[in-house]
Amino acid sequence: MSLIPGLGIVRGMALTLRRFFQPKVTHLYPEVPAEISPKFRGRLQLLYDEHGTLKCETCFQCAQACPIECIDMGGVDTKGRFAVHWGASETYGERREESALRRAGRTVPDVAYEHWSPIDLSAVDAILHEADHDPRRLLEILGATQAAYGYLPVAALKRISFGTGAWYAMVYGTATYYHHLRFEPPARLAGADEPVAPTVESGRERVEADYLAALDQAIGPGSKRPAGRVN
Amino acid sequence: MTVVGRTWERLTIPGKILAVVIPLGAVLTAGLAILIAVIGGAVVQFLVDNLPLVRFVVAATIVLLMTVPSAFLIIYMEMKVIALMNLRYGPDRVGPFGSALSVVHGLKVLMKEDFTPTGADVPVFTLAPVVVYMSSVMSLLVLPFAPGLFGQDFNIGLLYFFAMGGLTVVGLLMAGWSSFNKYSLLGGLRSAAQVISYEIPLTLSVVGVILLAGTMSLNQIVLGQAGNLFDWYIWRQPLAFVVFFIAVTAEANRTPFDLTEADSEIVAGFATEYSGMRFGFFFFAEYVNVFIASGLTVAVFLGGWNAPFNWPWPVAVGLDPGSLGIGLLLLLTLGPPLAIVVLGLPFYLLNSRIRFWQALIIGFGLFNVIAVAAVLGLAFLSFDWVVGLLWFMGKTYVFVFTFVWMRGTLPRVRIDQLMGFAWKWLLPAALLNLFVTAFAILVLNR
Amino acid sequence: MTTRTPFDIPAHASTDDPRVTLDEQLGVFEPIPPYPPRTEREAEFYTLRDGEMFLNMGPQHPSTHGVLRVVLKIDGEKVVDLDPVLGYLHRGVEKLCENADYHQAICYTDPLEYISSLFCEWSPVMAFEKLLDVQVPRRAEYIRVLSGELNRIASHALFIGWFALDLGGLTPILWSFIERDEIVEMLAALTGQRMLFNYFRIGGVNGDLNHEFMSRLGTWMSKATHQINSNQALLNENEIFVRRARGLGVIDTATALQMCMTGPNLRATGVPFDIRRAHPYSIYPELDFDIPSRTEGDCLARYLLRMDEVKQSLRIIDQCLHRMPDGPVMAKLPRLIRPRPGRAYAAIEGPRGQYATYAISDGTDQPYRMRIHDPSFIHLQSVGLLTPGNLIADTMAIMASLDPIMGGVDK
Amino acid sequence: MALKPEPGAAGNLPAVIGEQRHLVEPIVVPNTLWQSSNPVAYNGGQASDITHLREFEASGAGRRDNARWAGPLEVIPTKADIVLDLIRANSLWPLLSGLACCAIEMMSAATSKNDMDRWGMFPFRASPRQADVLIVAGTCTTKMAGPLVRLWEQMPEPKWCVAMGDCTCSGGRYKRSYSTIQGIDRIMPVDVYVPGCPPRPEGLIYGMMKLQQLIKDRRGHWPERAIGPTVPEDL
Repeated sequence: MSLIPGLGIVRGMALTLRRFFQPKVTHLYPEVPAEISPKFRGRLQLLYDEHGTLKCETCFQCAQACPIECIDMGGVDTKGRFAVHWGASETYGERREESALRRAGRTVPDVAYEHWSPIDLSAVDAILHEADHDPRRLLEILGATQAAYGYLPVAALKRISFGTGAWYAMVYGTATYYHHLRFEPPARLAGADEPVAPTVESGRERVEADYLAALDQAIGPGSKRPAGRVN
Repeated sequence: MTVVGRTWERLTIPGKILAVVIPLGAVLTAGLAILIAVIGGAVVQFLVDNLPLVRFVVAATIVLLMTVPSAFLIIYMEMKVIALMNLRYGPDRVGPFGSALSVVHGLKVLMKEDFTPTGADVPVFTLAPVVVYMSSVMSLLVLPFAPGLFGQDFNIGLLYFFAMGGLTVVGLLMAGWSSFNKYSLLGGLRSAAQVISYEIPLTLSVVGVILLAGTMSLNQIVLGQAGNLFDWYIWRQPLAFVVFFIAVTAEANRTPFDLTEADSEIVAGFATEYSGMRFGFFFFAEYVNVFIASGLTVAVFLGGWNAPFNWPWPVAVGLDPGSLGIGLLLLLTLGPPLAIVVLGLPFYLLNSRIRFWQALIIGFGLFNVIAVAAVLGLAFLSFDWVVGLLWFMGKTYVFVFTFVWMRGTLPRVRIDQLMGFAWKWLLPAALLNLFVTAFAILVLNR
Repeated sequence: MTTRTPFDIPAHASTDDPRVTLDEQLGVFEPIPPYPPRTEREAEFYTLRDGEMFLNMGPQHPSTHGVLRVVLKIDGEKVVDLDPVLGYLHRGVEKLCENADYHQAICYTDPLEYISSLFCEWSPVMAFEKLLDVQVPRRAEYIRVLSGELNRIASHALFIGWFALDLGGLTPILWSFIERDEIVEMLAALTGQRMLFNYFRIGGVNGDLNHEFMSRLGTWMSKATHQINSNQALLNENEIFVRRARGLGVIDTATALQMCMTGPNLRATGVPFDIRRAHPYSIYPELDFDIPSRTEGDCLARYLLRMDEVKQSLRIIDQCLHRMPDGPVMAKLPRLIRPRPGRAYAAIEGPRGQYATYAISDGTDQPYRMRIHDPSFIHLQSVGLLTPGNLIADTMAIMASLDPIMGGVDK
Repeated sequence: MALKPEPGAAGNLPAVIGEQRHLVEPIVVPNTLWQSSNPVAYNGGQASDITHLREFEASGAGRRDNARWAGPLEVIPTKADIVLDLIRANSLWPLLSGLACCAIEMMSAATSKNDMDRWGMFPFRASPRQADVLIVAGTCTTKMAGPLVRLWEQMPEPKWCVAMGDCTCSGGRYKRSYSTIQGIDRIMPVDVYVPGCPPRPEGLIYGMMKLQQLIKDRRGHWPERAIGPTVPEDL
């Protein structure tokens, strides 16, 4: 504070008047886009590979590691209910086309999958119907499924996940947690030949067998074949 | 069905409208003519006899209408000036340079829901903004804008002014009391304390001027300052000017004395519970008060409408349009088209991308600008009230800018500092000024 | 079955609801709790003497710095007594941290004192490093100090603006926000976020210095001193400001120490106590800077002291830039952190004072208990000591000068 | 096969909500996965989509003057509303209310660097009676929910609400906390969501510009506000 009363006020007013004529600092936002540094953490993005397919494998690890649960994987269950776990699905709505379901870690209603499924799933459907597709009775459903098949086939787990709206990870996790539930048929574990589960020989498997036979004929049996499924 | 009914049925909708409107109009016109013939003379005679009354009604209407655009202008000015002092651009979207934004704010406030709280004292709550606004408008009535351009020339003009200014506090107190809100109550009481304290130095500070001028009529005070820059009362009453300016800032509830609506202390002061247009009245009244405070400072201390120097080259326009005779008619009919073509031709010739009709439009615009400028220039030279109004408005808006500038710079004082300043500093200073002035007059006039 | 909706609860009823009659409203209006007083203090506070009334300030009030509710007992304009009601921003951070693993916990503590987030990360990170016994690389320490001091300046800039705003000045907050935005954009180039940086990691920092940050910092440093001094000229010499702040809310040394005050608020009373010097951590012992202190202990001293701290922070930044060593910015750590069972305490000097974390590990990947010591909470307690006898306007000034952040107070 | 949902089953929602969503239709998220052991503790065991405001709206007790002309005069403002909405959209006074971290960024959006005044959004009114927009900036805790709803109800029509930040949109990083509201659309209607933790000031300005667009698009039908979130059709 100066000796002359009012001098500080006059100085301040001179300062504001100087600022009145100085160049302004305002960033003209909508016309001039904001300068965002390359490291800025903005919106989460899913990455695609060069063929245009998603690189995400829906392993749920990011969703589980994220402390603030901003990564969401959700979907719509068979009864048309919104299976809301957490995240933004409430605010953004959910899509249920094939790619979205796959991204959400849900089983995809795929016709081709039916041919590959060697298991008759009507027993699972009946169990689900009895349990009212209720995910809270998951343990009961899994127990009944094991009782029906002798073990828990992966296809049945996927059907349970789809039917109840619970995550496949949750179903799988529950099944691995309890010791009385198993994924391998007990007969196979014991070294028996016959699989217990009833199988249906699908058309596609037959085609594949034919193809393999033709391949054997052409290049000789026992030769090196690429591992994995033949397309 | 009668003949009239059948004819009516056949008429189209415009026909029906015409069939109603034309006879109705005829009857009304005839009635009006008869009315004017019978009592028109008496009415005109009455108006002629009571010319001051007519003048008062007209002046009051004009002043009331004038407050709205001037408030809009000051609001825009405040937004823009403070923004520029804050190193930002301020409004720039609505209208050119955002100039329509204050109008948009005002219209929006008009359309908001008008809300009365459940516990409020409804009549008082409703009347408070009206009282505040009307007191501002009524004090504007005696402000001399230019020679011959004022609402009323009271011989107690200044006294009337301060009385009306004191009425504002009644409105604010009404608003504060009736809102049923403690913040409003605090704001209302603060404004009562503040305005009443500052009335005294405000009134005392102009007593010196009254002594010098020998009158309380604002018009006469301004006339007494005629001449050049050094005839203004600010040179003879510098201390009074300082006291007056500070007190008038407090009277208008402006920063640094805006305690009544201190955002950071009592939410919005007396206006906390007001919404919609009732709040708009308070909002407008504040800016009308800024205009009034500036105008009064200019009128009392800065010479009012008087120019700061005499124009050294007096220009006399001896143009008498009547002397042209038939030539005037020719000038009025042929002049504008010719001027439009002449003004538009250069654009047509010099730029090949401009079509002829576009050039004509440009010429028309230019002609209008030139014609308006010519008329205004003629008025400027011919009538001294135009000059006076320009000087008055120029000086007033310099003070409005100062108020806004202070708002952009200064923090708020505390209520005890505010009162202490009024009673310990301003009042003795005003009294000192009064005694010195009286003594000087006594000595010099002897 | 009778349905009981939240709307039927009278305390929630809006005064705009026509179903609410005036009698009920009058009960709503006075902030007297509906239950009988539980303590002597409560009974004394809620008894009105002649001429007194309650003024309920907050939780939404322009100058309570967030969502603090203060019930003022006033006699005219004079504050007789005061009762702060906290918890409007209680987010349960400590409990959330106990259910998150060590990396995730940093994310929860980040928004506590949201205008100085880096310090809210620094203290838990230091505590976890003590639990794990990790040696942080020197370059990481230098980067931590550099970014931390930048954040300190940004926080103090906001303090200046708020203090002036609570005293009624419009312009200073806009000018100080210009400086704050510059710093924050700079830190966004370094850390990836503007406010809640989440930059410090256990064993280092997330990402090295980059070109954009350095160029922005260089541009800013060249004009920072001039700009800050110029901004302060508006307030420091202003008679109205000085007269309002001087001699207001004086707290003496003994009381300040009794109230456990730290940071600028303690230093303004004449105790040059700074954790950076008293209990040195990081690389502060190597750096050359002063601990400013003032003896008045009033609002003006707290304000001016923070101005001095800004200058010291600029000095530290300058030294960091000149002495920045090469090397890695992260220590080698396992992906899953499981510290040995034990406990650790780490205190740092934040812009508001001692910001400390006490973490207990039980050997799992989640902290067994985390306790956060926040200076804002400590300093807010002294409002009750300072305000009675002052005016309503002074309450705001005192509260602003103590600079509490409600995120840190309520946690 | 039970792969497809049976149409018309009780309590079912339309399978694809995107098709039937009106501009102001709320998304209702019934809680079918979880139930409390004590039904009285949570809203009397009612379905969870009945919110405080929806019940209030249905009761008709909260009906207020919507500032429009009624009766035959209604024709006039219907046309005039286009102009009036232009005016409303260009004069949005926010309420000076910040809850937590996002409030700082809200202030930053209003100050010199990102100047919200350019759109006429600057005079932050301290009193809710004079505000047009409630920018809910920051974590809303259960203790703050009551005062916040009360603030919203004190604002006169026409009024709008902008949820700023992840905490107000959905709970954000404090979603798991016992003391926070997981998205303020559970307690009050929201017009625009601005996600981000916190969103950049430009984000808030963009949200406010979207709000201007929304006001103009609604063509004077702002009183017919739905309770709950509103989602644009093209999302």
